Amino acid sequence: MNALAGILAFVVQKLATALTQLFVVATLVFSIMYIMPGDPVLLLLGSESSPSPETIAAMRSRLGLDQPVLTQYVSWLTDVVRFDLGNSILGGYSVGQVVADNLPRTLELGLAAIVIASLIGVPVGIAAALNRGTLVDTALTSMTTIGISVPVYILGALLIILFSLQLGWLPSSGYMDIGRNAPEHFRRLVLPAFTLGFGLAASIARMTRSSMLEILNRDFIRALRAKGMSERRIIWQHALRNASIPVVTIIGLQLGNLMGGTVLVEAMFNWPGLSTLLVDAVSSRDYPVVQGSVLAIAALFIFINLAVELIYGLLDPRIRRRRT
Amino acid sequence: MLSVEGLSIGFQSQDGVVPTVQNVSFNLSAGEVLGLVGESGSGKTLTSLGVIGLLPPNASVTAGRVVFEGVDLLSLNQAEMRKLRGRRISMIFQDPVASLDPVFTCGDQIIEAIQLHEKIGRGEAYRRAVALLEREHVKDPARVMRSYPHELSGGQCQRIMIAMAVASRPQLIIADEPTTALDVTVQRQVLDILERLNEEVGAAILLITHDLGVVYEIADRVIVMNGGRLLEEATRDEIFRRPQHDYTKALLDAMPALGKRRDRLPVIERGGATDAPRAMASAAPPAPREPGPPILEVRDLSKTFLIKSGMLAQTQRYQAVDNVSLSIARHTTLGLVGESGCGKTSLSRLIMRLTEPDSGQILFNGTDIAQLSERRLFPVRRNIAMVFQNPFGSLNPRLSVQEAISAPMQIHGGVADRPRRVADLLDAVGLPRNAGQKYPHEFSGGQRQRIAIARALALNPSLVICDEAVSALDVSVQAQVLNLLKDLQAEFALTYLFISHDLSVVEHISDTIAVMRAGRIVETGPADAIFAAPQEEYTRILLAAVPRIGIEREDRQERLQ
Amino acid sequence: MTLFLLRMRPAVAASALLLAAVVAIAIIGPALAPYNPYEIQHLKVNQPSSPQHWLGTDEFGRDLLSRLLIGIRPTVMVAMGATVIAAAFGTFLGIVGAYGPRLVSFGIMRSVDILLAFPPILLALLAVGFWQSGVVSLMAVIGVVYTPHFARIAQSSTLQVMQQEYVQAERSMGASPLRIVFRAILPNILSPLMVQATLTIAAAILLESGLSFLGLGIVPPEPSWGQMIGTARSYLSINPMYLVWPALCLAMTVLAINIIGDYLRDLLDPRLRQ
Amino acid sequence: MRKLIATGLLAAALASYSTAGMAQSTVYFGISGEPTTMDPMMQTGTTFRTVKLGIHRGLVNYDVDGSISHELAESYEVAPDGLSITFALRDALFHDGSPVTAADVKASLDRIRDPEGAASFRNELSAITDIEVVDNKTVRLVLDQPNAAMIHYLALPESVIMPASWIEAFEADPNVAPIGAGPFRFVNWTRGREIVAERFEDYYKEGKPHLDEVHYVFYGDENARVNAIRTGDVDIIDYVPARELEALEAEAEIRTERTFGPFMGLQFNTQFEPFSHPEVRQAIAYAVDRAVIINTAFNGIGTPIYGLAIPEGYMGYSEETTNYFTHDVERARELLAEAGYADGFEARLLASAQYSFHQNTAVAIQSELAKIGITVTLDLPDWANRMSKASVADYDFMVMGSLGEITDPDWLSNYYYGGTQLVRNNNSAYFQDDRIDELLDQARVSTDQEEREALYAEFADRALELSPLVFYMWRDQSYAVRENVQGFTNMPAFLSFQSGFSIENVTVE
Repeated sequence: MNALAGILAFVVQKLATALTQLFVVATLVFSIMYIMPGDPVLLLLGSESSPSPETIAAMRSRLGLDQPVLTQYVSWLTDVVRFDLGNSILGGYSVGQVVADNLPRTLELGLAAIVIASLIGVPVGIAAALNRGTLVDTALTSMTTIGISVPVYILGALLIILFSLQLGWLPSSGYMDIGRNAPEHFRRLVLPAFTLGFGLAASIARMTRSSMLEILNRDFIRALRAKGMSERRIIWQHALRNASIPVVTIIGLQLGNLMGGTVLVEAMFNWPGLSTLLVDAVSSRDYPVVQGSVLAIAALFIFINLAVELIYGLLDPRIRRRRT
Repeated sequence: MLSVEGLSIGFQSQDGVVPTVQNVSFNLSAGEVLGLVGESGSGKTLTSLGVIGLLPPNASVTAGRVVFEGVDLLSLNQAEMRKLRGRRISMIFQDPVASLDPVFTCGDQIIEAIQLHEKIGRGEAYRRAVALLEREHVKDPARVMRSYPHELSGGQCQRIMIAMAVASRPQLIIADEPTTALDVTVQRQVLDILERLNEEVGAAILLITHDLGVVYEIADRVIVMNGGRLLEEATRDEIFRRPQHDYTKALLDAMPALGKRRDRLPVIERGGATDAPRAMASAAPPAPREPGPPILEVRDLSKTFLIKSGMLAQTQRYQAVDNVSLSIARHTTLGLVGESGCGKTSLSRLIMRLTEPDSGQILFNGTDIAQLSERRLFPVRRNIAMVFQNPFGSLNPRLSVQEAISAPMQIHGGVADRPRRVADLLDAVGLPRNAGQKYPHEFSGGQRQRIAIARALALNPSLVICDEAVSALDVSVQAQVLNLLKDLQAEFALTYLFISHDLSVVEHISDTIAVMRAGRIVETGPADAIFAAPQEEYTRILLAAVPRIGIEREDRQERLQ
Repeated sequence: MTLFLLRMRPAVAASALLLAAVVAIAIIGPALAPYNPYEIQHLKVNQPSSPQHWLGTDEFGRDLLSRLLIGIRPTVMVAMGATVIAAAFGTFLGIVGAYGPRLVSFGIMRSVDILLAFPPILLALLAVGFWQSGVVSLMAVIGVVYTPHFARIAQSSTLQVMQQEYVQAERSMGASPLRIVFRAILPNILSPLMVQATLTIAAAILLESGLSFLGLGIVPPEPSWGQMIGTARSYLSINPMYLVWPALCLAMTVLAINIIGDYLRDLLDPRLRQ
Repeated sequence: MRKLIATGLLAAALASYSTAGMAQSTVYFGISGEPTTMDPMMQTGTTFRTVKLGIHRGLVNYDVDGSISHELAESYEVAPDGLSITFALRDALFHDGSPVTAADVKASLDRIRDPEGAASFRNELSAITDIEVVDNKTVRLVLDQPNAAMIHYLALPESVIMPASWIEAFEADPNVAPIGAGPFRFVNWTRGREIVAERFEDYYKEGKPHLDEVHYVFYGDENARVNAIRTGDVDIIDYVPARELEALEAEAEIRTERTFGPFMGLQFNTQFEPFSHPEVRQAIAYAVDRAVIINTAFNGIGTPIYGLAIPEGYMGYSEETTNYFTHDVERARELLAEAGYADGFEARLLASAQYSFHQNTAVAIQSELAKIGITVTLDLPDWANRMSKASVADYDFMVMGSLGEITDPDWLSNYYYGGTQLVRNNNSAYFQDDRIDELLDQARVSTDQEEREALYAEFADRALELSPLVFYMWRDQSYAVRENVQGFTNMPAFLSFQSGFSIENVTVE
């Protein structure tokens, strides 16, 4: 009962923090339109013909840009709370709808990358830790150092050349709806997810190695040995669970880089995700879309971080009741 | 039953194998309690790890045999050894909280330990675990089983460790400093449990400790180790009545013991030790100065901390210091004793104004400094100095000793020839003058504490607050530092507020005593009076819990009651 | 551990050498360049390695070796400059966040949390995407982007150091906050900051190259490695080595920094030192 | 046996996954970006035009050979005085099943003419003073003066006809699905990914279209686009980078459809002191070696221009003026000296980093102009900022990469005409020459071919003499097509950007 209340309080507290963060982010996002140079109205009007001042004023009022900033802010925020992110200046389409379409695809890419990274990184890290100081360790550790040093776009280019252009095993780009053709959906996921996950795999492997080494030096491991527990059980049941706490943290910390990586990976593999949307919107100055997608990415990021912290709390009972 | 023959253990290093334990032999028969005594670095823990086969990877047995029930353990492979561990030989470690896996509940860990060696169901194992805890008089075993290690106290964790160790009725229990991390009253309880288990289960116990008092309490026989060698082996009575080896004698002498106040503690001489001649046992104590009027008076001092376990959790009030009043006469020492969490450190921080008090007065030389602004407080600070517990933590690792000692002079100014003053101070605390150019990590714990003392004395303060200043030190080093403190008190006309959990030490150094519990002073008075005839129940319990050489526990309790 | 370090030592030495060379070339690079790196030779575009042009030429017929050599400078300047900016501001904010008045530190650390909620490249992309890019603005933007990382580390290290008794000792002596910050705190939080700095240099190089790759980095005709890679990707079918050289230089440099970072981490880790 | 069948099925299944097309006749068209709107009257770039020409048709359109093709109009007649055009509509249906009527035509074209509106060709279509619905299938456009170019403007993808009811719906909600009378019916638009259109069974051309489905897939990154056609992820791509042409042609399964359409050149801000002198602008025309631009920014693929950017066969083209300039650094220096800039000057060149050929052209020009003492600094924002800056004349001179919208020579008006608005995207800022304006006005209203020829010849001389715009080269505008796809035509010269029209002819094997 007490434990349950503790967990609940922990979750509520984290949730409150996340929501506060989101609110501030939303405010920052709103101000993007005012901070950034380049007049959206001119962009909207001026491709071939050159707009008259009256036309510009008319467009301004149509977009609500002639209102006082505070009024605009309040109405924008009210809309956001109701999940209404407004309409694209250029296309007129609902930003919320488009973000809702693109978000799952970025999320899928990111999650696939994390899964791949964990599947590679954790075993490699454990293997290096258990073979500490041997040639195996040196080889694996060197590989992970190389892994975190190779830029995403170089890796992506290499993978496309090898697996798409030379071997022809996997498609180089694009997205397929899972409902339309599930196997093709996953075939198209492989390369971008691997490209995105590779650096993370290296980070996870490094973190797993060092935290395994640290845990294996802890007193309770010796106590477990003194109980007569087998090494295998010590490692898989006790050491790994303890070591996973900093590893989960590193995954959380690396999410920023991972989400950042999607900007490059989505462009390279023509993956129709949020980053693609954002990059396009930035270059076309479609402010509502920029605001909407930045907000969505930040929200995604904040809530994944929240999830990480909650997992962290589950893994480590000490966190739940830490005194502040 | 256990016979260790000529055991030698060495550490692998770049320069080859460094022998650390050399040619240690001893026997242990069934049901016997053998105390293995030594200071840090004596090789006692390594010896025990060698027995159970859990040496760190860079250490290895270089010679000898460990025969357990007729089998040489060193000849067994890992799998065979594993079958013995936990079932026939189990081990209890110094730090019970760190020795439990933090992410599993205690219940899971006990059950796991039971199931490791016996093929029984989880329900059965659970009942067995609860039974074990009940036998140790653990209150509310079901709740303890549900708890994670960090939610329990050190004493409770140690009981869980013991429950696991005795779960499969081992023939031998190796207990490595099982009570060192615990408060004295808890230590009492744990020792009781060990003793009773020894009787009930019939297991032999190899008790490794630096604390002669603990050994005296429960050991049948004692072996003494120093520098990796076994120096002496004898029955308990023999070793305490007629110690043969000089080291043993010195060790016994150097230990402040309740009821045996001496002006100075003899120190242990070691070959090539850098400790200075001043601290030699033979040096004559300077005459103590006459007590004067109170230099420090604390009146009704209170401090409440607000603790919030979560954003929405209820804020809890924690009364760390509750209406405390005390007074220290000039040139005397007030000993403040209490168990961990009693508020004694909070009190010292309040007096130093490192924490802001809620209410009350702190009269220093008659001036209330409790509410002074930091600016107004500044000139007062040069007259109050502090020596902290942890000799490794209280010196900034990035500053040389010279810089560290001159820090107060830099802050307050007023000393013309700082290098000279530093040299004088180094002399005073018995450190070589070239120590000034070195950095703290180049010194041992005792030496660092001397540096900290030198720093405290830099501006000729009138009051020095020593917060557990000798608690982290070995017995012999502790003796040196205590002597030094006494000498300096006489030489520089110092007044001490001496805070410690160790009653023997406090008794040794103090003129007056204040006993603290749960934020309050429960009893205060002259040291002799309090130790001879404690008025309060708590003081009595505290005193009864301290192991005392030469007095059997039962006698002690009777006498106090 | 000693054994491990011994084994690492050649790699560390090689990395240090490489980095020294990189910095040296950043300073004197133009003097080493065999050709004018801006000189267009339209009849010699996209050539493979030859005795005249050791690494071949780019799409303007410019000598690749010369461009690689001068391309170090903006790369190094952006990375180092950004790291210095991030380290200075971040450390300041972090120490204030740990040591300063409650309300100020709360404000700072919440802001840091929020900035950390944005992926670095996203922030940089927004900033550089809307404004003009160039060495100075990249430096500033990347510096700002990594400031919260330093602030976080400086804050947690400061909190840790403040628990230490030597800080209490300083306070009990009546040391001023400035003295405590500069004598007691700063020297003792330097190690984690150094490690973070190496990581940030590596990350800044990758970020700069990523932005240049997206066409938002260094302005042509100035070369930077990331920009060369971004361009070279388009010429893969014509001149694959165009991609290989700058990619190799970039990856090797980042690798060397990471190796040094690992080494520093091991060296400065107090647990390993004792 | 069962195992064998299973293996066979598996193999078949795998084989089908590895090709992009699931349905028998689906074409995946990789286009270089995502349309920003579905409002047909907006000219937002080639990608939208490609999609538009799959879904919509106008009264007339440019056919694959460049001629004016009668689409929704079965025929049209220009009144003898040139002051009206009457269209007779054919029996065509919109995708919602309603017939194409004169009211729909009026509604569509009125919307473009709306002075309050933002239609890209509002100015051009404002020459229509009234639209009369004669009967259900006949519509008459009334002009203020004769206008030879009008039929061309009506052939643009921006002048397509939508149902009047749809226009109303669209004004209320810009997200309604587009409805046209073209060969393919809009199915859906997945933002960031693709627009799907399916065959319109009731298309008015018998037997067309041939495909069941067209997927317009957005590939903003040109390397990804080229990779996609290599691996067969898509069947057609637009904007093939010049550097990839050779390699793509070498592939057995891919062919390229090439044409020289757009031109590259410079626009000048004539309020920037040095560029107010025609001599300086001419000097810049002389100074730049066209081969440098072609070889570096366009990988050797392109045709130099030494005169005006009028394609051969277009009105205004003449042999004499094609080689008005040469690459002559000495002459350039002389001209600079004449204008008083013997020691050169400093100037800011606006281009965009978003399109590598724009950026590379700027780099090449920078290097060439350095040789006559002009120090050029580059301003390379992304395309949106570049457009912003262009629209407020925030540049000294600017890289131009463009083409004529129509095949009638009146396209030149947009580039050279002065008038009331002197800062436009396609002219040299603040350039105004009365003679040129006169010539362009006269030529527009003239219906006499010979008279027009003479007027445009005189215009050409004047335009070269003043050189408000300097042209350097025709650039290649190519599509790449998988060999199993037939019938796609890259339409010639200026019409290349309207090649999406030919999707109605495409078949797939």
